[in-house]
Amino acid sequence: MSTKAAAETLAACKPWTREEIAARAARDIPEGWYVNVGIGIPVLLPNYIPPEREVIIQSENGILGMGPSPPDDKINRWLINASKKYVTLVPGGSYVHHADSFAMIRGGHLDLCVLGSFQVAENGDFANWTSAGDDMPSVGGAMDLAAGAKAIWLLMDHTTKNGDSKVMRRCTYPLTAVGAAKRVYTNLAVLDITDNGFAVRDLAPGLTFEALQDVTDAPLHLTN
Amino acid sequence: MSTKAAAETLAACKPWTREEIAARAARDIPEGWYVNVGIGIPVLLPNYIPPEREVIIQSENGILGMGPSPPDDKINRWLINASKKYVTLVPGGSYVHHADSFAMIRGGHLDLCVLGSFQVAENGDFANWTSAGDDMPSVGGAMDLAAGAKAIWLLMDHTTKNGDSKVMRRCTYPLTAVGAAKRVYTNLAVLDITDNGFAVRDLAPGLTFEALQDVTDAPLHLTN
Amino acid sequence: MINKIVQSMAEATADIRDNAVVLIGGFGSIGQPNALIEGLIEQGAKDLTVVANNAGVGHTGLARLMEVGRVRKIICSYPRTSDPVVFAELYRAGKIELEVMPQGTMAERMRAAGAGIPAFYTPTSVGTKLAEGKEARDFHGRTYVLEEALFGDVALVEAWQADRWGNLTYRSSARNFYPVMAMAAKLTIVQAQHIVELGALDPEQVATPGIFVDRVVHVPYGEPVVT
Amino acid sequence: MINKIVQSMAEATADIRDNAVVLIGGFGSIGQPNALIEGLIEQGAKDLTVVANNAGVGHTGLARLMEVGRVRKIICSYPRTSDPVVFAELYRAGKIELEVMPQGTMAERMRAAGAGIPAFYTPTSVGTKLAEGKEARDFHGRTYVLEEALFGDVALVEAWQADRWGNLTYRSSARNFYPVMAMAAKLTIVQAQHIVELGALDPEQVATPGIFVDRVVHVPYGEPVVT
Repeated sequence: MSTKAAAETLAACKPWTREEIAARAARDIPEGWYVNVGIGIPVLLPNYIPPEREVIIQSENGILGMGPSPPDDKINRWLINASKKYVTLVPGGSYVHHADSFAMIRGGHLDLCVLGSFQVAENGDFANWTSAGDDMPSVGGAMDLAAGAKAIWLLMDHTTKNGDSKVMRRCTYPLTAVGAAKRVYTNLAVLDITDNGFAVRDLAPGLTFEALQDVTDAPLHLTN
Repeated sequence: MSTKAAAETLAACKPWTREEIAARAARDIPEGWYVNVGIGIPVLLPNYIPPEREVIIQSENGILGMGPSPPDDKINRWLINASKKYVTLVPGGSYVHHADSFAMIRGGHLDLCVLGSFQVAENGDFANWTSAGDDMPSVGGAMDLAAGAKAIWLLMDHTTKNGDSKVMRRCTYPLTAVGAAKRVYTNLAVLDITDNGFAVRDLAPGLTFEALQDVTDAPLHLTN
Repeated sequence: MINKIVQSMAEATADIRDNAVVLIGGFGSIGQPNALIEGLIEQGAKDLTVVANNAGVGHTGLARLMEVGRVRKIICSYPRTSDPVVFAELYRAGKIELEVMPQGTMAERMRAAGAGIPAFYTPTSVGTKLAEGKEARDFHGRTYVLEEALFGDVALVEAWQADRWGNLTYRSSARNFYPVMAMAAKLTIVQAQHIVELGALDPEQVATPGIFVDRVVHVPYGEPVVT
Repeated sequence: MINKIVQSMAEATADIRDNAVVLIGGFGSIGQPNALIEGLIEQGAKDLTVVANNAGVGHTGLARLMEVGRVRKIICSYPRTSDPVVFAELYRAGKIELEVMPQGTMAERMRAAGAGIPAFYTPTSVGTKLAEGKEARDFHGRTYVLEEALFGDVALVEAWQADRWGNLTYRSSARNFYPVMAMAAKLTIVQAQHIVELGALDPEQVATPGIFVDRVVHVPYGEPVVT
């Protein structure tokens, strides 16, 4: 892997945008799931859930049934999401305090948590809270979500700006959780994490399996 | 101690009735205290708190700010106390669920819990949930209350129907809690539990210290 | 569209298996899910372990479930209620097991189950018969016992209002164990006095959010009768 | 008559001592008890340990408390907010200590403190840097770490409505940590937008019962500004 290889791979295909990654993941969420979305690309996800499909979004600061951003003239100034942005509550939504909110999370009641990540490994480990040189590590609710949700999906770029793979044999950054991630949506591919490691579910338009492997640290497999 | 001694002592004085025991204890509760009252004599206590004195009664089934029994035509059929009797909620009262109710109790937020008891010992141990031959031991919330409230007062008869002392050197029944009781109101006396054991605060009308000692298993002291 | 409201008691009680741990709320006669219990009797599951505060009153509800022989064991804080005749008879005949547990410990163990806490320490019962055999440990000079999470396979809930997402409110002291039982069970089944439109419940006042609820059946039985 | 409502900020913040552990709720800019923090600055207590989700934003509230040199240590889940300039500067200059803790663990540790639970096990952080040095234990085949109760000497609370018994409601996501912080502190001080008559709050909707509240001061500051 190198900056050059990565650049060539990216040039040869049409990588998904952040919005397309979020939309791709949103499409895979069944009706009725309770889902927490983290900061980064995941925060875009609720915008892409088909309006006829009811998916209930949780925000760890005590909101169950979070709706989209309000128009400027309809802001409730006491209602923000985990990214500190104004949001709305959908009909059927409710408020709880922080300990009850994390009881939902830790207690395994969320069907899914969608997080951003710095790195993910073929054993499901992932690292999204602090890098080696970070002097102000900020974990927020990521470790609770990672330990508690029934499934963790990661939405992230496939490589760093330098072309280094973020899809690894083993994470090099401090872990958020051990063996927790189940699926990864990157700008280049959709990967399942199986007992045999990463299995490719989908490729960005124009991308080949081999070109994806060229920019990926971990060995990739084809889905059966 | 014997049935005869007890009978003589009781005949020589004017023992307090259950209502008088409850009233005597009620008089000693300062304004602003949060108080749980158990089944038995304690359930009478709220009736004797002076109306101008605000004392907030908790019931472990999720009521904070419990009021007296309602008149027959004003019963809320969803509102009962721990003794399963209809009660009311006072203005300023509120409802919580059982885990939150026992969080109040176990977390040390109640100033006082007033319980009935089979036996109490000079080290503050007491036994109020099951006797030796009881095949259906029923603890309810007594152990949580005993472990959690800032103070435990016991309202009880001084002797059994057979004249045996219930105010003991050591309890013989299975304990509810170790060293928890702080004060005892019986039909014969008011006793503080101190580092030196029972100290007599008050005697029933006509009763002497010596006559009380005659029907009491534990050694008694005079208060300073 | 998410719709947790089912139209029959058979749908409501489907999938409850023999040997299930069934959490049944209510305190005294208030908030007893008697219609669901009747449904469970009809459904037929047996060898049940029931977690409830009391061991049934009279011959209805939980008492009836025991009377028809479906309960192998009861875990409760206070079996000795005003009229536990069914339980007392079965228990003295050796036909039902009893485990007595402090009421607050019972509530907290279910809250722990729902909150992903496998075990916690509590001061309740230290130095008593009920702490015998339990692991004890000191923190900051006081002794506590270890208690594990108490899970249910099923919770039977009686609520005041419910919507199609399973959001619930309760009424007065009928709230009791329900919010924690709904969290602690794999399958939470609700009988509700009132079914309301989605959005009709005040979001500040939902006592059990729908995330903890699987099925709701409309049972407008009216007022409870204290027995 | 019980009356927890005090008439001045000086009364509200009396008795807060140097070295106190101060619990400050709010999440982002929502529900920050900024008037109480100003009162605390005026009051003068120093060498404080603050427990809060974030490490202050801009130059107001908690950031201001740090800026004037009253905070020795901050325990939080997410110091890296949009504008943690005050904290960042102090921290990089070695003038303030930082302890980072998972958000749910922080909330649960305070709930435990309020609920008389000295310690509990949690799956959060197992196998990570934040579990280093923590006691680990397996239950039913999964590993958990032991976390102890987190007590406060003082909690500073921002509420929507309050009555003279200290019953509180919050508004939308401004509820956040407050109900557990109010339970976890020895002294709970509230600034409330609205003071209402006793009995005016719906008993089904009180989010913090007055038993957890010591003092209330009326601060009708209007709407929060997100920074």
